[in-house]
Amino acid sequence: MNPQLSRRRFIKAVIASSVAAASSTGFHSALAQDRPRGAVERLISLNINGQTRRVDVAPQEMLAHTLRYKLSLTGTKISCNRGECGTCTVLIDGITNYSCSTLTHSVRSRAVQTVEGLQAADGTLHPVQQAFIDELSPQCGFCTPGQVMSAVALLNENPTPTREEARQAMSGNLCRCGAYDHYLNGVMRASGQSS
Amino acid sequence: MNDYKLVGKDFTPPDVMGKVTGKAKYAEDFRVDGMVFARMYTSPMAHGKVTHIDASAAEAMDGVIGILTADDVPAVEAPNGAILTNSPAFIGDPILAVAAVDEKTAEDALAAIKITIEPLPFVTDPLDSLIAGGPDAREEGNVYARSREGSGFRTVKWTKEQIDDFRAGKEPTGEFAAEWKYGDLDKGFADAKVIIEENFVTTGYAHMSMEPRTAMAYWQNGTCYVHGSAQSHTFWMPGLARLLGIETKDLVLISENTGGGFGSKIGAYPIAALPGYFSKKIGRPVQLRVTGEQEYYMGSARVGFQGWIRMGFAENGKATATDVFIIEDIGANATGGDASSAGGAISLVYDPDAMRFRGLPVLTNTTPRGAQRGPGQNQIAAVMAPIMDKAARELGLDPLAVRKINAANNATTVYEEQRGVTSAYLEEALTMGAEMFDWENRRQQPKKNGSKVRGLGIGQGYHSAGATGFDGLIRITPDGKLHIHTGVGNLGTYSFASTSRAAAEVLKCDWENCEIHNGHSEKNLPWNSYQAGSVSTFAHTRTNYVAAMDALRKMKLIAADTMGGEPDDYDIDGQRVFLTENAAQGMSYGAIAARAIQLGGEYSGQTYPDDINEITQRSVQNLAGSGLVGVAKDNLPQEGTIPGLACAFVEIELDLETGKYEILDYVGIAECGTVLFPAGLAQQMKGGAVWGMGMAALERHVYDPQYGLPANVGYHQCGIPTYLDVPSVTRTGAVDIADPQNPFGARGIGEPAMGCSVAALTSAISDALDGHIFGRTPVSPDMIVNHVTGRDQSFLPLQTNNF
Amino acid sequence: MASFDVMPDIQLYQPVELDDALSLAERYGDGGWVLGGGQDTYGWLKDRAKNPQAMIDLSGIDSLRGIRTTDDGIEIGATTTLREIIRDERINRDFSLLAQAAGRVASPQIRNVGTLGGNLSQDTRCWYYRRGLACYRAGGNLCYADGPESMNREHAVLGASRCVAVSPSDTATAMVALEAMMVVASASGVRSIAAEDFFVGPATHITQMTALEPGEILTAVRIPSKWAGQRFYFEKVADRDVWDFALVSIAVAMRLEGDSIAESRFVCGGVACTPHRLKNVESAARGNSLSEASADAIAPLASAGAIPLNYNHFKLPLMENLVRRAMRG
Amino acid sequence: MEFATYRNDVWGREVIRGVSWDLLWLVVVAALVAIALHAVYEAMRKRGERPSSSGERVKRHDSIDRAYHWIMAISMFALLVTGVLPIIGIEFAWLELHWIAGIALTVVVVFHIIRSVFFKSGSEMWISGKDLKEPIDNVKPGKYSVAQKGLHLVVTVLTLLVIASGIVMFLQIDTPWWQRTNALSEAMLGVVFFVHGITTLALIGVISLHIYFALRPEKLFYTRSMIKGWISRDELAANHDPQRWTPDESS
Repeated sequence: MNPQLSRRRFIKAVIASSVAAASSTGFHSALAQDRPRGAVERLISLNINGQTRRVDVAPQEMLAHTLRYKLSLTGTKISCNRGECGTCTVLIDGITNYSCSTLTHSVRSRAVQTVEGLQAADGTLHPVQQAFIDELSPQCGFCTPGQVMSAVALLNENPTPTREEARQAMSGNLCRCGAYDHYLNGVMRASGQSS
Repeated sequence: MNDYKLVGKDFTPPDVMGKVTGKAKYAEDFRVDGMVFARMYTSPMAHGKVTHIDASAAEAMDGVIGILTADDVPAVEAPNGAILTNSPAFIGDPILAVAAVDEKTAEDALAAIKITIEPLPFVTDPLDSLIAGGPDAREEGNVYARSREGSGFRTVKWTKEQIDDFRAGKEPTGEFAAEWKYGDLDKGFADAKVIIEENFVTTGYAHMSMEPRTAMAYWQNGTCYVHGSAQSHTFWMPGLARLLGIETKDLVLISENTGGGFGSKIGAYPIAALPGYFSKKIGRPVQLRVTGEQEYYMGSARVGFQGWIRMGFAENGKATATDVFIIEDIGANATGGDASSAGGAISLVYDPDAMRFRGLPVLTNTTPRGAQRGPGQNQIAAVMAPIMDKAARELGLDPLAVRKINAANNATTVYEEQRGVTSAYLEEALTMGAEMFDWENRRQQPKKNGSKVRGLGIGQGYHSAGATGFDGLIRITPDGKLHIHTGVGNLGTYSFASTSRAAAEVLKCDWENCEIHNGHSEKNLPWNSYQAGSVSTFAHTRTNYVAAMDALRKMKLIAADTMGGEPDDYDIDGQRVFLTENAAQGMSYGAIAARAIQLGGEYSGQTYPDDINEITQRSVQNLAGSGLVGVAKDNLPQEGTIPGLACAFVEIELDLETGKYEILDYVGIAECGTVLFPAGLAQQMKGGAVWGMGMAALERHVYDPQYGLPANVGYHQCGIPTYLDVPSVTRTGAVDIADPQNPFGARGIGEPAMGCSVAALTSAISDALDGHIFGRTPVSPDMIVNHVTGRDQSFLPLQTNNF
Repeated sequence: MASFDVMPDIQLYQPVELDDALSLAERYGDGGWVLGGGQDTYGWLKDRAKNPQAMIDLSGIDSLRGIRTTDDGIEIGATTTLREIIRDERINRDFSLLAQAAGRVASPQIRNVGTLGGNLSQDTRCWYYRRGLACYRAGGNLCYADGPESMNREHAVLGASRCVAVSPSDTATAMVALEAMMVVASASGVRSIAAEDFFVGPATHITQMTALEPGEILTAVRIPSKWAGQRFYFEKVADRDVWDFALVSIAVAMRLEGDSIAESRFVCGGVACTPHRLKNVESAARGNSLSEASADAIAPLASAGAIPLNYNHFKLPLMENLVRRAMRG
Repeated sequence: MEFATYRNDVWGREVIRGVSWDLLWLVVVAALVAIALHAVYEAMRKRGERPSSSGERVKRHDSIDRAYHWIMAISMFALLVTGVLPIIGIEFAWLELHWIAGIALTVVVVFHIIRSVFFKSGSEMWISGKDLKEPIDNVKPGKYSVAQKGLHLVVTVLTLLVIASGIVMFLQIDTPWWQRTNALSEAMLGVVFFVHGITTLALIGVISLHIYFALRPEKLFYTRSMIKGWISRDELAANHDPQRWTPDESS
């Protein structure tokens, strides 16, 4: 049996074991309060921006919540908290996800990348970040981290997208300021194509 | 053309870096020790009275720190919005808040609270309240008129016949609350070759800024620190202090970045004061993260119009007379006042010889309304465009010609008082746009292709774009740096930075050598205007200009005092003050600053003009002795309306079978005087275009009239435009003719950028449908399909807040 | 009514074997909430509009994921993401109708994690119901969307019975058109249901959208080769071109002999509580060629039997127009 | 056990939803127990020869009344089946069948009321003091025993209630003749659902007893009379007091 499976088997087992604690108090009971904080079955390892972070995660916890409230990675924004806006977009194994609608427990042993993880060690910006600056892509900037992540995912997969491909790939990120045109300019610039 | 070093040049605003790296902090990104999280219970009922609150179960829960109710905050007189209320007047009106160790616990507590509310009559469509026997949104009445003479409730009812006639498109004969007019209306209509008469609806809709109006607050020895989501900065201070019941000196507002405002965060809104009261009550820092749904409820919305207009045009297309009647849906808190602004916009953009405006603001139990990007001007822009087209058609003229002959220019007079404008070049804008768009040629192209039909549209947008009387504050430190202190809020227009460059321009400073101080009251900011009404560019190039001129004067005085001669013998450049004859003899800005500190007095801010605002005064006091201080109130001459103008040309391809249309091309032209920041201007023009596209096609309030329930409380249901609902490329340009009343010739543009867009689209839709006028925004696919297949629309004429 | 948006306490299971999932589903019955991508789960739970005891997350079960070739067509695992379906070469070649439909679901991020099973079994979007009101569908005793003043532009014109909600799934129409079979497992065994019977209306199941009973899990979808590589037509009309639900959509599969239609399946979405087959259009289409003339002749049949509500009679001409477009050459 | 279930109304206030269907099992069990007890009691009781059904016949039920009884029985049965099966998990498109049967029931009941009030001596079903004494100084009954009258009275009340509440509910759905209005307050709607539900449960109980008695050997002749219309002289003499009921001979 492959090691990953067995590890997940183990985690499933411990999560299941927490039911006893929970079910007795009914489904509205607060697990967090029922068991000592940091109870072992909730302490999991997450791979965030290449680093392993140990964190105490409630079974029902959403990734955006873990990032912002537990790991202080506030670059990932929460707006609708419903998967209707895209401000919370992060990459999981390179694919864009709404972190407000992703169970933290489902990203164990997967690579999570947030906007904080794009800058090089020496502070050099990711080409997308630089292009968004050069094209003055953001307005209010609240949706920008999500826009950046969607653009990064696109360029990882398709280094020279057409503007229409970019438009489709970015279409899961709202911008209430209406800066779409400038974001697309930014994507095209980041891909080395004149916008 | 001018020879400015900074004005009219692109630059990278200092806050962009933080936005692309995620380091930019918004209100809810702040954490302080001991901070607890608050959640709100909002009214499930459109109108009612809270008779009982049982929070015992909630209070008993582990992790629950406290509960805040209306009794803990100042009572507010109807119809104004309260921080918390026991008399909810719309679904979502905040009733209480719970603070707990985390948000989940706070929500568990909310779920355990039992609140009894006794229902009262409610209404969601103004006409349903206006009709005899209809319910009133407030016990005090169904109309609330605000005016200089005084504001107050009234109960206004129209007979069923009057309502029916209004719906049928006849001139309203019912009672109204406001009226103004100029010129001879009868003569105007008598002179007209054609008279167009239409009724219209523009449904209100939510602002839905990306950042919900989160706030966090804590107290430190008598001072309240508030991290808020503020559209303006220093302009917020007096209002927020009033809400908190403290003086501005005891308030620190931190708002470095704001996730959009669009008019919904101009001044301090009640909920921003909730954490302050809560923190005071429980003695811990409190953060209130408003949910997306609550942001819909209390994030305010555009005022809806239900109106009637009669407009006369002479043979050459000149507007001879306009008679307009507007019922405005002012929600439950009687906020808005868009209607009169709409009338003003007509008087400016189309400049009819004679005009009458009548208005009636009607309360509904829907979300609070507020200024929304071009409040009034943009609703009427959407209404007017197809009317101009119809006039052109009936007169056999080119729609462009009709707009040009009426276009606002330097001779245009505005409003009842018929005052002048500082300058206006709408005709030039139209000419420029028509060229970029290739209007003439496109008009010749075939219209129909299978089920698809092309439509061309022209739109014009306007908003008064300037304010005066605010303060400028700059400082030069011994290290030679120019510090520009600005109280301009950062809502994403970059005006806080672009207007700061005015000071650097005057003092001929390299931008690299300048530092902007903003977003935090402890950074010693001057009293500045609201970041709304497109005023910032005009107002704050002026404040920074006067502050810089004050600094320049002082520098020359110091130079003369130190190196001899008269101040006028000196000139500046390269961050030096030197003798005009002998540039070698001079002092660096740094040296001047050091000298200013030695001299003290007005030079380093020990003394300051007495006409500056107390907020500016405190800032100067704090800065005193740290360098050469330039501070002044903007007393530069200013008369007449300061117009921000824009026009747009659009081509759509409308599918008659699906009711959907695609925007093939969009050209937006700004007429905002000198271009201050080209990239920023393009951003505003394009963002405004997207807003116009949303208003034209998608966004509207929908309320179930039987239960008073809102249908669209989220981004999806609100129909916020996405990447795929707007063109991939939008083209923009600017007339770039200096305005005489701004030292750099600049005026604002934010709002007209949207008005021209929605207008161009209503015009294009009408053109695609052989001149059919829906007289309504938004125009959704179902309406188009119904029209094309000859079916009735599902709604009553003039019905609003419906699909 | 508070406005909630944080996940309340709820147990989570992430089994890696189907049998574990099935025993959990059986153990919890009504109290268990089975999810794949979870994109139609968390909103309900955050709102506290639905309060299951436990989430059973299937996304870790490898055997439920992937696209396999069978002796008669293909089998798509229930937790295969829409992203995988949209990008699958075989599906794009043989069943492009499904790829097209999946491509119009929600937004890229949601397609990245949203599963086929989830998209097929998602709940209706009726805004009254989504508000958490205790209507018929939520076990109550009235329908708020079907009052004299109700705002029901998006609601049903066909097959309503007390509840007037519509099926929101884009892939469901394609599945019915392709005559897919739904493979449903429970602790007591496996049954397979024709797509047409998998989606159920309010007349029989007012609180369900599918035939799935508590304890049952949709494990896979089998698409027979019958329609492989035939002529397809898919179109979705929504207010927004991404991230929106169909006002009306249509999925069509046709087998042409020469230039005349030998057999066809016309299925409309957004008009009834289930994907709605236009049987009279199908029979009328037989023997016709694809042309403007036959389009005009057959289109009017599309809305037969429709009963509009206050705000949705536009759906009738829209259905007709979509059929017209499908019938064009 | 709860008698009713509750839900939140459109504004989050708790209102009654309807009867708690858990009671259904209670009713079924209670009915079966009652039947069992009675059966045992009857079994142990000594009784003489059963009257013969042969010989001269007298008329007990007009054909029109018999028809009425059986139409009502059928529609009632249809209503119970279409109404209750979906609740216990047997799902089918029941709603239209249910209200069609409901209309049938309503029509025959109205007919019966009119007929018995205006065209028959309604008195034959009235429970008088005499009737109440029957069991005590065991006097033979007239046409109907006090038990039969009692059952009829109960069924009458329940049927009228279930019909009344059913009509109100009927008005709350879309039909070929009208569209729903949602005009009824949600609280009142819940009460109506409750009444309909609780009377349904009571009817289930009462009807099962009625059927049981109809099938009891010593009472089977009543059932026959409801089918064929007649009873024999013997049966009449054995069970009725000719003073109090003198049926017309001809049959």
